[in-house]
Amino acid sequence: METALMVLAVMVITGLVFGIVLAYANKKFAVEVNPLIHLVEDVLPKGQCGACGFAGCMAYAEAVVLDANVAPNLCVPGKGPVAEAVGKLTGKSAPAIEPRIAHIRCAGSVENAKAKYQYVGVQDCAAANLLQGGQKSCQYGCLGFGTCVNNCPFGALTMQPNGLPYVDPEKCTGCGKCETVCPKNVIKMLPIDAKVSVNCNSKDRGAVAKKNCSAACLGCGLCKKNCSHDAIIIENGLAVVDYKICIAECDNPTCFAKCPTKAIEAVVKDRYPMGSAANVAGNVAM
Amino acid sequence: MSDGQHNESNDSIFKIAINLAMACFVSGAIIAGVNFVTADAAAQKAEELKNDAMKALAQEADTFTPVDGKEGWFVAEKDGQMIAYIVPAVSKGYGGSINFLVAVTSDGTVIDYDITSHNETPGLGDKFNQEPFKSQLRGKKAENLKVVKDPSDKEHIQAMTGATISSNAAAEGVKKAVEEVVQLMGGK
Amino acid sequence: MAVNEESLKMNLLTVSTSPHITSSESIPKIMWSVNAALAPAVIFAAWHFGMPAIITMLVGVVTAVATEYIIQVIRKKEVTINDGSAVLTGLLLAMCLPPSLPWYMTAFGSFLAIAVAKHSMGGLGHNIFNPAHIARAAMMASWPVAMTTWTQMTTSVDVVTSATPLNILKQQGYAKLIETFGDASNMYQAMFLGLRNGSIGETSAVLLILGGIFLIYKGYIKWEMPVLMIGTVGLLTWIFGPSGLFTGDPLFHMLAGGLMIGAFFMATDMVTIPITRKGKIIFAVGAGVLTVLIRLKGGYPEGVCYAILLMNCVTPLIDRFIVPKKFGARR
Amino acid sequence: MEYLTLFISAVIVNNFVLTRFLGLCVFFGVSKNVNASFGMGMAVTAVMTISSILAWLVYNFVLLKFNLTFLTTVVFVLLIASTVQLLEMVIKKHVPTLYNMWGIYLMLIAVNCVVLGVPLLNVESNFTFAKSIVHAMGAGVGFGVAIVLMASLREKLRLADVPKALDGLGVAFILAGMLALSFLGFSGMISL
Amino acid sequence: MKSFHGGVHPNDSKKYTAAKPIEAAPLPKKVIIPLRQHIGAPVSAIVKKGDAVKKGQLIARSDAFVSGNVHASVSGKVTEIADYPHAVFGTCPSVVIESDGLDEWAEGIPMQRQWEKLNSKDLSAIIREAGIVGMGGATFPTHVKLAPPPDKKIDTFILNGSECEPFLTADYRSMLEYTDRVATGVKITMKALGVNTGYVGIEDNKPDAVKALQSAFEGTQVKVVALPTKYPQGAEKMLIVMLTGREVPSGGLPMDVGVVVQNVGTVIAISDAVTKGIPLIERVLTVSGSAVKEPKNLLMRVGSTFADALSYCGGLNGELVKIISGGPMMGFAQSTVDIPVIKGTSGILFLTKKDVNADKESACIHCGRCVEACPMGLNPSMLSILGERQFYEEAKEEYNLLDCMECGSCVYVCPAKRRIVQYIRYAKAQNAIQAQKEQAKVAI
Amino acid sequence: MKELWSIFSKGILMENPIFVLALSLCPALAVTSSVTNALTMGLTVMFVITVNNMTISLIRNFVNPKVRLPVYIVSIATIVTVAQLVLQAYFPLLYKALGIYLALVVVFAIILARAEVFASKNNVIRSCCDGLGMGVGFAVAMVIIGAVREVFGSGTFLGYHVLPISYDAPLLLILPAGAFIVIGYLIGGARILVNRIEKSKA
Repeated sequence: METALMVLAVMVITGLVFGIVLAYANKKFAVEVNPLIHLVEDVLPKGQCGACGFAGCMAYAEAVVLDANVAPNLCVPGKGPVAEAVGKLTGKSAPAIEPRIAHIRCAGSVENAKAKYQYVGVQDCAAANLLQGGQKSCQYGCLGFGTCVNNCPFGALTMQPNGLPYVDPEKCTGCGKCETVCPKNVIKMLPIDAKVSVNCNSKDRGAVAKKNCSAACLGCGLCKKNCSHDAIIIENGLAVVDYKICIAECDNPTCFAKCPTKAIEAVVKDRYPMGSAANVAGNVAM
Repeated sequence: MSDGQHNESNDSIFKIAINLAMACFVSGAIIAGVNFVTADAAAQKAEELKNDAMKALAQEADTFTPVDGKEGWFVAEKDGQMIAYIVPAVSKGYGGSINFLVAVTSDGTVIDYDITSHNETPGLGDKFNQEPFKSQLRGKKAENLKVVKDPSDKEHIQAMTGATISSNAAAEGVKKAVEEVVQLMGGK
Repeated sequence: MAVNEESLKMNLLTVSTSPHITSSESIPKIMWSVNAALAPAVIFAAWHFGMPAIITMLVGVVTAVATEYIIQVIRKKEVTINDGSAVLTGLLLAMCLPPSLPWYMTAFGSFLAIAVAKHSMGGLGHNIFNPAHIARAAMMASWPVAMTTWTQMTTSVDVVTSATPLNILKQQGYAKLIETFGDASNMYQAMFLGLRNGSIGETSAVLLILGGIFLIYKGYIKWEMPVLMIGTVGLLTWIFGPSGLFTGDPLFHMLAGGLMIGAFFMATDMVTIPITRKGKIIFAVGAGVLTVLIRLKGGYPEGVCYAILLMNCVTPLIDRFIVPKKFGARR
Repeated sequence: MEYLTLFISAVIVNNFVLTRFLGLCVFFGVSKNVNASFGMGMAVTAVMTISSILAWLVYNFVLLKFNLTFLTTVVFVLLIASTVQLLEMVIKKHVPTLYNMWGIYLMLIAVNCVVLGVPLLNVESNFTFAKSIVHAMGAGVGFGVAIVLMASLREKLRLADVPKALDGLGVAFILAGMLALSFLGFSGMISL
Repeated sequence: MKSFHGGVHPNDSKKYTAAKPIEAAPLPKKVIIPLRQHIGAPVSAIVKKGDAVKKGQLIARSDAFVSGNVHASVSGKVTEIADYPHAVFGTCPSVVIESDGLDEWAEGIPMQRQWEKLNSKDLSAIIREAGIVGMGGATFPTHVKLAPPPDKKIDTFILNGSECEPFLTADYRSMLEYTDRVATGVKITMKALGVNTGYVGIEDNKPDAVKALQSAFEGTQVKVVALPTKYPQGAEKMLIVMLTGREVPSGGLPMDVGVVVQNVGTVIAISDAVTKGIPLIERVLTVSGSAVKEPKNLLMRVGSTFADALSYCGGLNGELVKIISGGPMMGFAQSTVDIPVIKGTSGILFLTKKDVNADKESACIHCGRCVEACPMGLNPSMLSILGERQFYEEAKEEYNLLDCMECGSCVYVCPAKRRIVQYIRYAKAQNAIQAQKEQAKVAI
Repeated sequence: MKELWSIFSKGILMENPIFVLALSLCPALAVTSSVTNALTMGLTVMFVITVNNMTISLIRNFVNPKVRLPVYIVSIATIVTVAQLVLQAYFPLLYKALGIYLALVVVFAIILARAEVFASKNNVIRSCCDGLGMGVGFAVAMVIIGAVREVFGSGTFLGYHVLPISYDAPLLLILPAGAFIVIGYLIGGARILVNRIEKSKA
């Protein structure tokens, strides 16, 4: 019995002492911080496991609030719900409000587009682009080394044997990372319910474009003539679709029917057959 | 982990402290309760274990009585007849200290020993707690507790292959125990 | 125009970044040269230890190459078993093992070297530790008895003994060591020529040195590394001798154990050592110091393997702090 | 001399991370870059020393005296967690430079195996007060050495072509294994 | 002589053309004159399609100080102003002139001028007018180098006669055959700069050039020095440190240590411009490589194409895999022969498979050869790995990415055949894009 | 019911505390040289995490946020101490084998993390399921590691020989270094498995 009493005494005293000290210290040594940090920290699991790569939950909370480059989903033990909550608090969640999907604006496959030279070197579009704008005669087309594929955070892109990337609509989140890494600006984000798409990026004059690639947009304007809603304009020898009009007004697009090079096409969900998924840049000979 | 200022509660320091103290109180109560239940059982188990260990060393004995003034020492008796001293000993091995419990007869002969804790390389150095090394030490006296590397020498202890340091440490630990017993007997 | 422009148009020209010419050095060339440099010691070992050593070396090499092949196929990487690096790893490992080690242990070690130490890190060029030494350390931990059991040699030399010189030194002392060989000069001679017991490839100092000189001549290793590592061992063992300062036997320590093969072939494995010349020097001296520390103070009789592994750990830090002096940095 | 061997033993020969597996969460969590690791090592050393001192005092003057050793776990963990929390607040307020150097790592070790483990081991081995301190410092420095080495290795591996399944944690473990294998070279160097 | 750190010893392959005297190439039928033949502000054409032009007539200029005038290199008619392939920039707006075969000089050219009487300002103006740029390949406008900002005190002039690139012998032949013009050019330049100390640095594998210039500069304050043969001996920074012991600071220019360096071709052009009033419309270049039948040193008009050079040299011999504008270490590979010669084209190489490296790249094995070869004291191994893994910022911040001058020594020695220079260029480009983005952010 | 099952089951593989979350690694290495020890440790942790989750869930509304962490720790420590006392009294040999690591259960990140992440926001039954799931996941992981190390490192399973006596076991697996390497590969394996499952779901 005596032991039991001693236990209780020791425990209560310990509790009281630490309670008072902590509560006091909390007031005395308070340091002003961004209240948002505390809100975020509150959401975090406080396992202090360091799995996020920061020194504990507080450090991560600070980083995610103050540094725009720190992702909200780094907390490993917290997983989904915590990531969501942190994202909400910091306003970092939003993976695009308007649903969109990456679109490869080039049909210059190995067969279609002419090569200018044989490239030997680092297998990366941006690196190849530094050598006279890449190995293709067309200065605007996809180089096919898969820089976008390698940089897609969601594995939504694969390189097809024909040297063009394939976008998996299931996986693409429309984050736009590929858009930023493509040195040729071939990739653009397309509204998810777009009806037609222009699969060319060439700003060359028609004759030149045609010489370089059999699938190029020649800027001939046939599609423009065939669009009954004035949703297409020709800009720098390239057809440009105004998707606001196109999606809202057109039910039965016919603009692409007359295109001589099939540079403008109706968007079909599985437009590209999934080729062998091997990372083949077919037009590249090492 | 401290939730800081955003949560401008007006709780007084005392109130917070009481909160923690309450938790501690409950905790203390539970632990005390469990301890109350298990303490006796634990003590009993510990006693049993110790006796078992000693029994393994001096198998014929039936009672073990502590020796006054010698901490950890026991006298193993059978029908009131002393057959051995159970002596704790320590020596330094390859990976740190090695603790022994050695049963020694009053004339300084090793009956058996057990290594209670060690940090030797598993599978190599820790063979000293197993046969055949163990039986080499049984029945030896202090002067024979010496490690040699000559296979023909049966008087002394043969080192374990690849673990000379551990062999030495074992022999030395047991020897220490024997010498202490001899000293005690001689002192009488 | 006289230029046959048509033919030009047919074959696309190659375009790449400058420079457009390179030297004829290549990784396979380096690796096979190192293998070649080991050849004398390998042949000597086959004669000195006989069949068991030959089997061990074969098992080591074959397992290493097979493992590399299988992993590269699984990982869908280009198969590079022809570049000689897997052969080298297998061979170096075998040379650090006792001659009559059971074959499955050798195979295990060789597998471990390639699969764990090399390919888990990403393959050639990415490994942090010397694969052969990682395997040896792992085997030492796994089968300590087998790894320290030495058999009789086939060559009938008077000084035949079943323990390595370092083992005798560690367990029975220097006097016994001399006694084993007859006298000191006999001992030096035997050890220099390799007529002693030990791991398969470590015994013949003279042949290893020859191989090393070949590599230095070819420019594949820096002379500073072996010289400084061996020199450091010699200096320190002389200073911290058994009976007070400056009473040691540096020559013995320089010739004993795996120091020669370690200094010439392991500590110079370019993948796992610092990249700058200064860094390499630090590495070599550090490895020497650690070798002596383990030999004189540690539990193992030989420390070259661990010394090199420990320096491998420190290599990234050395590379971090020892950087080349930038041109025009005085600003 | 005795203290020195105890210290060296705790740093190298019986390294807490590599042979006793204490503090692994932090060891793997924060060893992604060298600078952070260095801060972490310092923080652990400091906290471990302080908490060992306090724990020794509490254990010997309270728990042992009243025969309450079964409360060790509860009291120690509470003691350490609160001390660390207090320490963090004080440093943050009064020595912000120090806080930026390693204070930020304090919270990470408030609840950590190695920080609790060392005081417990001290108690278990019946170390004297001075020995406890030396042991704790050695353990901290050993932790620091291990984590800095680990971080430098991982920084190098970041640039390597590690198999996808092993990338990150998997290969970090394998690295730790090889590090431990290398440290085996020190075994038997010091026997206590 | 104590050498600079690093460097390599490639097979110099100069045997093809070293003994061949300079020949003037026949008048081309058509010239394509790019409007970007220099570093700096672009120039714009002042002629239009259909205009008749004379040889040496100014056809494009700019008001910007850092730019280079462009002159017609043949007499004839402007047929087109459009984008054409360019050896360095891929494509570039160019003036196409169809030769009338008369090769008539524009009015007032050539003339006789007593340069000794001109002051430094006049000299500089004449050089600017003549459109002279660095002819070693860098194509930095020469008059800018001759007019350093007032806070930079220039005390030394260096003539770069090293020509360390394999295959190239144009400077070597020029020094032997145009010794007087070289000497005059050096003297003019030194006067324009107002300096008295001059050096000529020539690699010791060209002893006759050393001898020729030594006698030409006898009794002047210009020292002709034979330097150890080692690539990249001809890099400005290496040359300066070898001759004067001064190290150009990181990120700095030779003028930061009081030195101006000029190429052999450039001083010849200066001499011609100042003494005869002839603008820069032709240059000496080496046509070589094992894929060309008769390698030669040619005097070619700016704007003639590589195809012209090839046909004059007897056409192809063996399978051509690579055309390089410049030397094999730092030159640019071309995808066609329809590339015009520009002011900076020091050589045209036609290479077969056995000349070029097309080996497969593998992972870096940290052998450290590149570190030892790097004349700039960098860690190319790390730079290439960081480039490969896309850590551009780290490469810039911690591994001095921007100090790399892309001499290619590291790639030359690399046993893993890593394309280090490409990684470095790539990383530099990415950093530049990043910097642009950041600037844009600030602007907003 | 289905929801409870999903709460329970996620801890076993998809959020396995050791292989996937990589929390509480110390015991995974230290006490897994034999299956018996691993199992004991696994069960202890399972017990502690479940009871603690329930406790926290019960008291979550009474705790002042400023002392939340200390209170949680006290709760865990109490439960661990109880476990210690019980093991000490009835299974002293196991108690000795687990040694200091038993006391260290207090600071296992997974326990505190589950308390903070889950129990402090959910009711008792859900918390209990979560704790059980995590606990089972932990125990299973421990047993797997223990099995690999024991079977290949000493040729036995739960002390019985499963491989022929002549099997020359590499001691490496029993040593710390081997433990690290084994877990490294197991983590890799788990990652492949998790990815496969996620893929098949998608």
